[in-house]
Amino acid sequence: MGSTRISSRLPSAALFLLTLSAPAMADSFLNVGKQQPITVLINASPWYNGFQAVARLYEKQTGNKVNLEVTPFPGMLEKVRNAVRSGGTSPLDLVNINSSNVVEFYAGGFLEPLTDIDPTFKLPKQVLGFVDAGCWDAKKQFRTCASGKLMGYAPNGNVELFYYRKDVFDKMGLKVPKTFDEVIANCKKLQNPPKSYGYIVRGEKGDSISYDMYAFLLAYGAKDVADAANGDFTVTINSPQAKQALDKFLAVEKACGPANAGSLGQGDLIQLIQTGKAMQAQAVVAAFPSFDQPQKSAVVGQVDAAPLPAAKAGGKPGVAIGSWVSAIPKNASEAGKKGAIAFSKWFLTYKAQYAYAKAGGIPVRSDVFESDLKSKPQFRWMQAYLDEMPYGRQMLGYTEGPAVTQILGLRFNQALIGELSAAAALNKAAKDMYALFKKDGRKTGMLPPLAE
Amino acid sequence: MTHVLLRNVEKYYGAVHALSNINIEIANGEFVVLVGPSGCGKSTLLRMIAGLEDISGGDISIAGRRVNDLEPRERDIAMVFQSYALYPHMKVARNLGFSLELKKTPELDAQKAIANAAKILGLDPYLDRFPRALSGGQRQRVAMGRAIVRRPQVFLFDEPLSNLDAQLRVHMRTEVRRLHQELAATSIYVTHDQVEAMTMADRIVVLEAGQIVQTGSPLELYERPANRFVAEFIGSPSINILPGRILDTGRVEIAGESLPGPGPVGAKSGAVDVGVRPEDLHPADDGALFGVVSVVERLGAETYVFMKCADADLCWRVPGTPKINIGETLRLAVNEERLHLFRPEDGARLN
Amino acid sequence: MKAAAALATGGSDYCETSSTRICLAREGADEKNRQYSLWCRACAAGAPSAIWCQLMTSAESPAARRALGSITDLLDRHIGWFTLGPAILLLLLLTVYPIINVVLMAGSSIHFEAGQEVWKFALWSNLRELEHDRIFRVALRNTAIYAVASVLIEMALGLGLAILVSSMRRMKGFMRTLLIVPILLPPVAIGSMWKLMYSFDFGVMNQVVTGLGFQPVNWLGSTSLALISVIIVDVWHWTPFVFLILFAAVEGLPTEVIEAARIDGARTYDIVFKIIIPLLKPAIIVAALFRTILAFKVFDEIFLLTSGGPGNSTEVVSLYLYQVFFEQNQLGYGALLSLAIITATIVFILIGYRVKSATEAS
Amino acid sequence: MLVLRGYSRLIGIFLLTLSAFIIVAPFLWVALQSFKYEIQILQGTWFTEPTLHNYVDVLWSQRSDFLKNVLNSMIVAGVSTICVLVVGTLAAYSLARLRWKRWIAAGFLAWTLVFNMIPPLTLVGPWFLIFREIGLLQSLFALVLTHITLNLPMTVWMMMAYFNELPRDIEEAAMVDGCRRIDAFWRVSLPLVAPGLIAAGVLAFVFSWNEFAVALNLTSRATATVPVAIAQFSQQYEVQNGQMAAASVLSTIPALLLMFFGQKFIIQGLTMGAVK
Repeated sequence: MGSTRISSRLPSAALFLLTLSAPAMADSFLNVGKQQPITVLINASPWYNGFQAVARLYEKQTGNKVNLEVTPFPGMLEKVRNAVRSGGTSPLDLVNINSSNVVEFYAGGFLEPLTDIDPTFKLPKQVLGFVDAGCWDAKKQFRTCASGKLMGYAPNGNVELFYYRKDVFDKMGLKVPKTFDEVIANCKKLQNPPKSYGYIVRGEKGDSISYDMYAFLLAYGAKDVADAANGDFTVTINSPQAKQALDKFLAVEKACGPANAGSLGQGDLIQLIQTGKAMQAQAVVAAFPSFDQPQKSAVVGQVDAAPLPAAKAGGKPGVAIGSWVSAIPKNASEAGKKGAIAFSKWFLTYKAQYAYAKAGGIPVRSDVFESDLKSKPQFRWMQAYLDEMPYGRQMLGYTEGPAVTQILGLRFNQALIGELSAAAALNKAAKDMYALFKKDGRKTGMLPPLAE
Repeated sequence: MTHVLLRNVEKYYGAVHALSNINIEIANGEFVVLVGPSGCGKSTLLRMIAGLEDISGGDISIAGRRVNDLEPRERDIAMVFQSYALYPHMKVARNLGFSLELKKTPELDAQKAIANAAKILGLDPYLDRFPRALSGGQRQRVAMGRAIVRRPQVFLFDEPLSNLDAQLRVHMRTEVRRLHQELAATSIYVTHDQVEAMTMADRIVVLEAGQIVQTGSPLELYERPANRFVAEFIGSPSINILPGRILDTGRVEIAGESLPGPGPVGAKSGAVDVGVRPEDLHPADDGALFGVVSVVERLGAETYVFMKCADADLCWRVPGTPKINIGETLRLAVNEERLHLFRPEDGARLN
Repeated sequence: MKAAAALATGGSDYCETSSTRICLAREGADEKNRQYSLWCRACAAGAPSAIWCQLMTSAESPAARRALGSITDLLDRHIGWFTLGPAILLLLLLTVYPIINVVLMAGSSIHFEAGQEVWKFALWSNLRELEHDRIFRVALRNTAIYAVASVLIEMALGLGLAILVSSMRRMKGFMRTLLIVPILLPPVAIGSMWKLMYSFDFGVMNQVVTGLGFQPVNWLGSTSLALISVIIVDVWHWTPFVFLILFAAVEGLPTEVIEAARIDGARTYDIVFKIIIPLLKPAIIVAALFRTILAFKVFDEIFLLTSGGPGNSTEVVSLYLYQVFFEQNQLGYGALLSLAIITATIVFILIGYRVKSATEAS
Repeated sequence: MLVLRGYSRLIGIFLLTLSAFIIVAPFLWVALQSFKYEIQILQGTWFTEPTLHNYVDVLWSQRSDFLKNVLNSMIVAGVSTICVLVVGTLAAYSLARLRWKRWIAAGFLAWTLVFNMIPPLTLVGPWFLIFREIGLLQSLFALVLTHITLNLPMTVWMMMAYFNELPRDIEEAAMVDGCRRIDAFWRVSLPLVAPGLIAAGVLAFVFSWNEFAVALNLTSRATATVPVAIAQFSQQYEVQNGQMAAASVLSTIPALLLMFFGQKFIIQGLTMGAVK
């Protein structure tokens, strides 16, 4: 969802806020008291407008000021680094960091555990933890809430869903697939390039392909390393399960994808859905609202969502969590920290999350997913989301995460475009990862190479 | 035999009429100088002959061939520029031989031609230098050499000497003239310096404001200037112009004294400008002109005496170094037969 | 000297024809001669610029004149430092620390603990890593291909355009403005827009290709084509840069030299290759130099078009540096990579210069 | 310069028209996209009813500070261009005409070149620190300073090439006639390199106008420049092509205007110096 809806959607959001705030103000919004103004770093993203609407609502409710420092996506990382690394007081009080980069800030000791600022701070139990995304165990150097401290919470819970064209499925009498084989079976009927593509998955080198491949890897029970949580970084990416997963991924791409699958990025993929060429697809939930906007989509109301496919019937879908984390820099001012905590508490209430969802954000409270919203057509993805949540897995909870993503992103892509065989790609990826962990002094090892 | 012919040549820059109705015939081997004050269009005319400017009207032909629509390179001409326009990135030898290189002349012939030109101009020691390492005179010679090497139908010179110091200029003047005699090539030479024009030309074409005022040999121009402008432009020191009257009798009155006059005059009585060359004065006790000497310039071979007379500045040229002092009063007479009469309104010659 | 002497006789004409509107022009005409020397005397009394000069001549008070004079005297005596000084100062202020920082980082491994930077000497291990870095080598090769192809094409096109536009009789200024439109667009917009144009299914490029009856082309998705597609964008983007530099140089060429060549019998071809191009050498070198450096720094366009893929087919050094230094946060090794890139750029430029000189000599 | 006649002139005009078309067409295409809804852009539709929706969104949506961004960019690019022209041209003249010790000249030029080769990624961190230490962070002044520095190498090298093309003797003659060095520079050399000055100015302006990495780091929302704003349309998940096209068109207009008047200003300034 882009900002096209600023003209179309914002008035409705504002209207909604007005109707909601007037009667509800007195009782149900959390009272956080008077706070100093805070500055929140957020990137210009599909969920920005939802966040902004909620921040304005907060200002209105509490009278506390929230400055939104909006930055382009690549600016997010730089701005946080600049704010926390260079000493002195951070100009930012609350920062939003994307999933793969947040570990760097945990490990570097740049963020203040929320409970250190306010010992009473606790995530309401309805708030989705997104598998320990917001916790850090400094000793283990790993994201885990079992032994770690609460560093932050997800401002939005982004996962990938399976999308399909409901109208086409109904017309052709197809069933929503539960496994990748069913996906392929469906797509054989749907594939008619270049008019339509049976199933599209991102194949572009880098984050794109590695993130989308996790759905396959996790579904087939493959892992990147043996047990990162307990310090065992033995590389397992060239396991037979991983081979199965990659083989399946390649089979799907070959049978169902477009000719330029090897360069298909997030934007291209969403474009194919919006223009009605993609019959089935795997994409982030953040993209969903844009399928329903007439200005952006030729298939308004025709795309429906389901949980991702599994490896075999009755199997678990592979759900890689890619949530962002909102956290407070250690070098923020005391007043800023306090203000940020207050805002966070307020933000995580049901009312606020409900408003957030209505304004275009992806809420992080399960009770919002189970509310009346779920039955509204524009939130028809919520059920699939709820169904998927139990299978969610946080990937790469260690500092080498971004480097591993790049390694996998290159090797998978090489397999996809035929430069390497599946086995060779996995063996090479394993070697690269091994070298990486070795250099960092991790306890690591390797599986025997796959037969090429 | 006519070699270069300009017929009714016109030049417009937008609405500005830069040259109008230019007709010149130049014979084979003739050395013609286009002369006039700056802005008179002489350089433009030369560049039109060269093909560097478009011709707005009329025809130019060289050696019987109409060249209006030919590229400069197709006209078989050579040109020496005021700033020499040497190729700064080529050594002297290549500068000299560049046109031959373009014509794909065999290497040996080209070398011979270069050597020959270098010898004529005394450039041998500098063949391996870049133009920037040459003095002004040497550069000028290279520019000449570049023209010579080509053996063109016509040489064009665009004020080639004006960037040289006075001494070198006098020297190069004779040099150019000598070269012309050696090569016997048709040459058109543009200058604003009348001394150059007088000393070098077979024939001079005087231009003023885009029009030809007079064409003729240097002596013709000197002796019978077609109008006051030419009279003043040609000759150094400049001609004296005195206010006078033509009387009914055909006699001419200057400073209140009537003189026999220079012969038939194509005008009725009335005011007239009388031109007197500085050398056409002689001391005479009954002379009409008298005044107080203000400046005396002694050049050795001759002396210029300046005095105020009849509300005009008068210059008298005397051979040798006569004893004349500043402040002295002199009385001079004119050589009646050598008077030039001009109409005051437009300066046209009356006799 | 010479010019001055020349001006004594034919100054105004000299300036007219060499189209130099300089103060010397005044010396030509006798009447104005006096004005000129007056003005030059004003200069001699100490006026560094026209405005000051006018101030000077209108200044009533001799004291003020003397004060101004002594300032400008000072200026003139130390003109070297006054002219080069500001640039040196700026460079000292803003470039020394970053460069030293990069050099120090290149020999270290840096990580963060408890919010503090921890530096460790790691020059040898960084160097070893560089030695075995396959991707960097691939990226370097791609960058070299990219730089050679794009710079050569752009130089040829830019030079051609510069000469063509300068040969126009009117609308030169308009053409110059028109032809530099691509460099006005932000690179991020160029990347996104070309990605849209290259789009396999909907892009305007494939609309044209299929409209002509061919199969759609996989511009960005095929390993053999991706680099070429990216180079096309680069050529479109940066040819105006070369054009602009060379156009200014062509306009500054002495007209008479070219006229002389025309009279000497040079055809258009000869004038271009034997006169204009050799004379433009300084500007050509500067344009090529900075284009090459820019080519080695290319980032936004490729990042948005292909992210370096498919495979490693469009992986270039700056993209790889971005991954290592920025995404993976390997500050030490990343700094070493940037030094390696600088070295590679220098070597590349030197080789290019050698090749150029060699081809010229032969 | 070159005079083309007859056929070659026709060919020249044809080639020029063709290249102008090739160069301008993608820009026109971008402009065309700015009048379409996103879905029409994505589908590659050619003829649609034009909408101003993208422009409205870019200029007046709540998130947008576009007009402010344009103003910031105009200040930064304008001021830094003027400054870099002054500093760079003086330095270039100094190196081209004055007698500097070899190692100083070579050292200076090499340093600028090496600095120009440094990937901007490695520069922004230290600069962030420097400006924070002197309290200029998030100010336009800091950005102007960095842009002057970034564009200095190119300006110096370009202007040196143009100065070196000039014959020395014109300037020497002026000095013999009583002009000081600085007058010879101002009244003789500078007017003669006016085309070069304009080229260098245009390039410095364009590079400053489009500079992203440093601007992103050294500015805040209040001082952000146009490229930073435009980058916001290229998001993590998708590109907002319509808005980006509209913003690109909007950002080229002030740039073109400013460049146009800048050229006039330079030419006027120089002719004033030279003739009056």
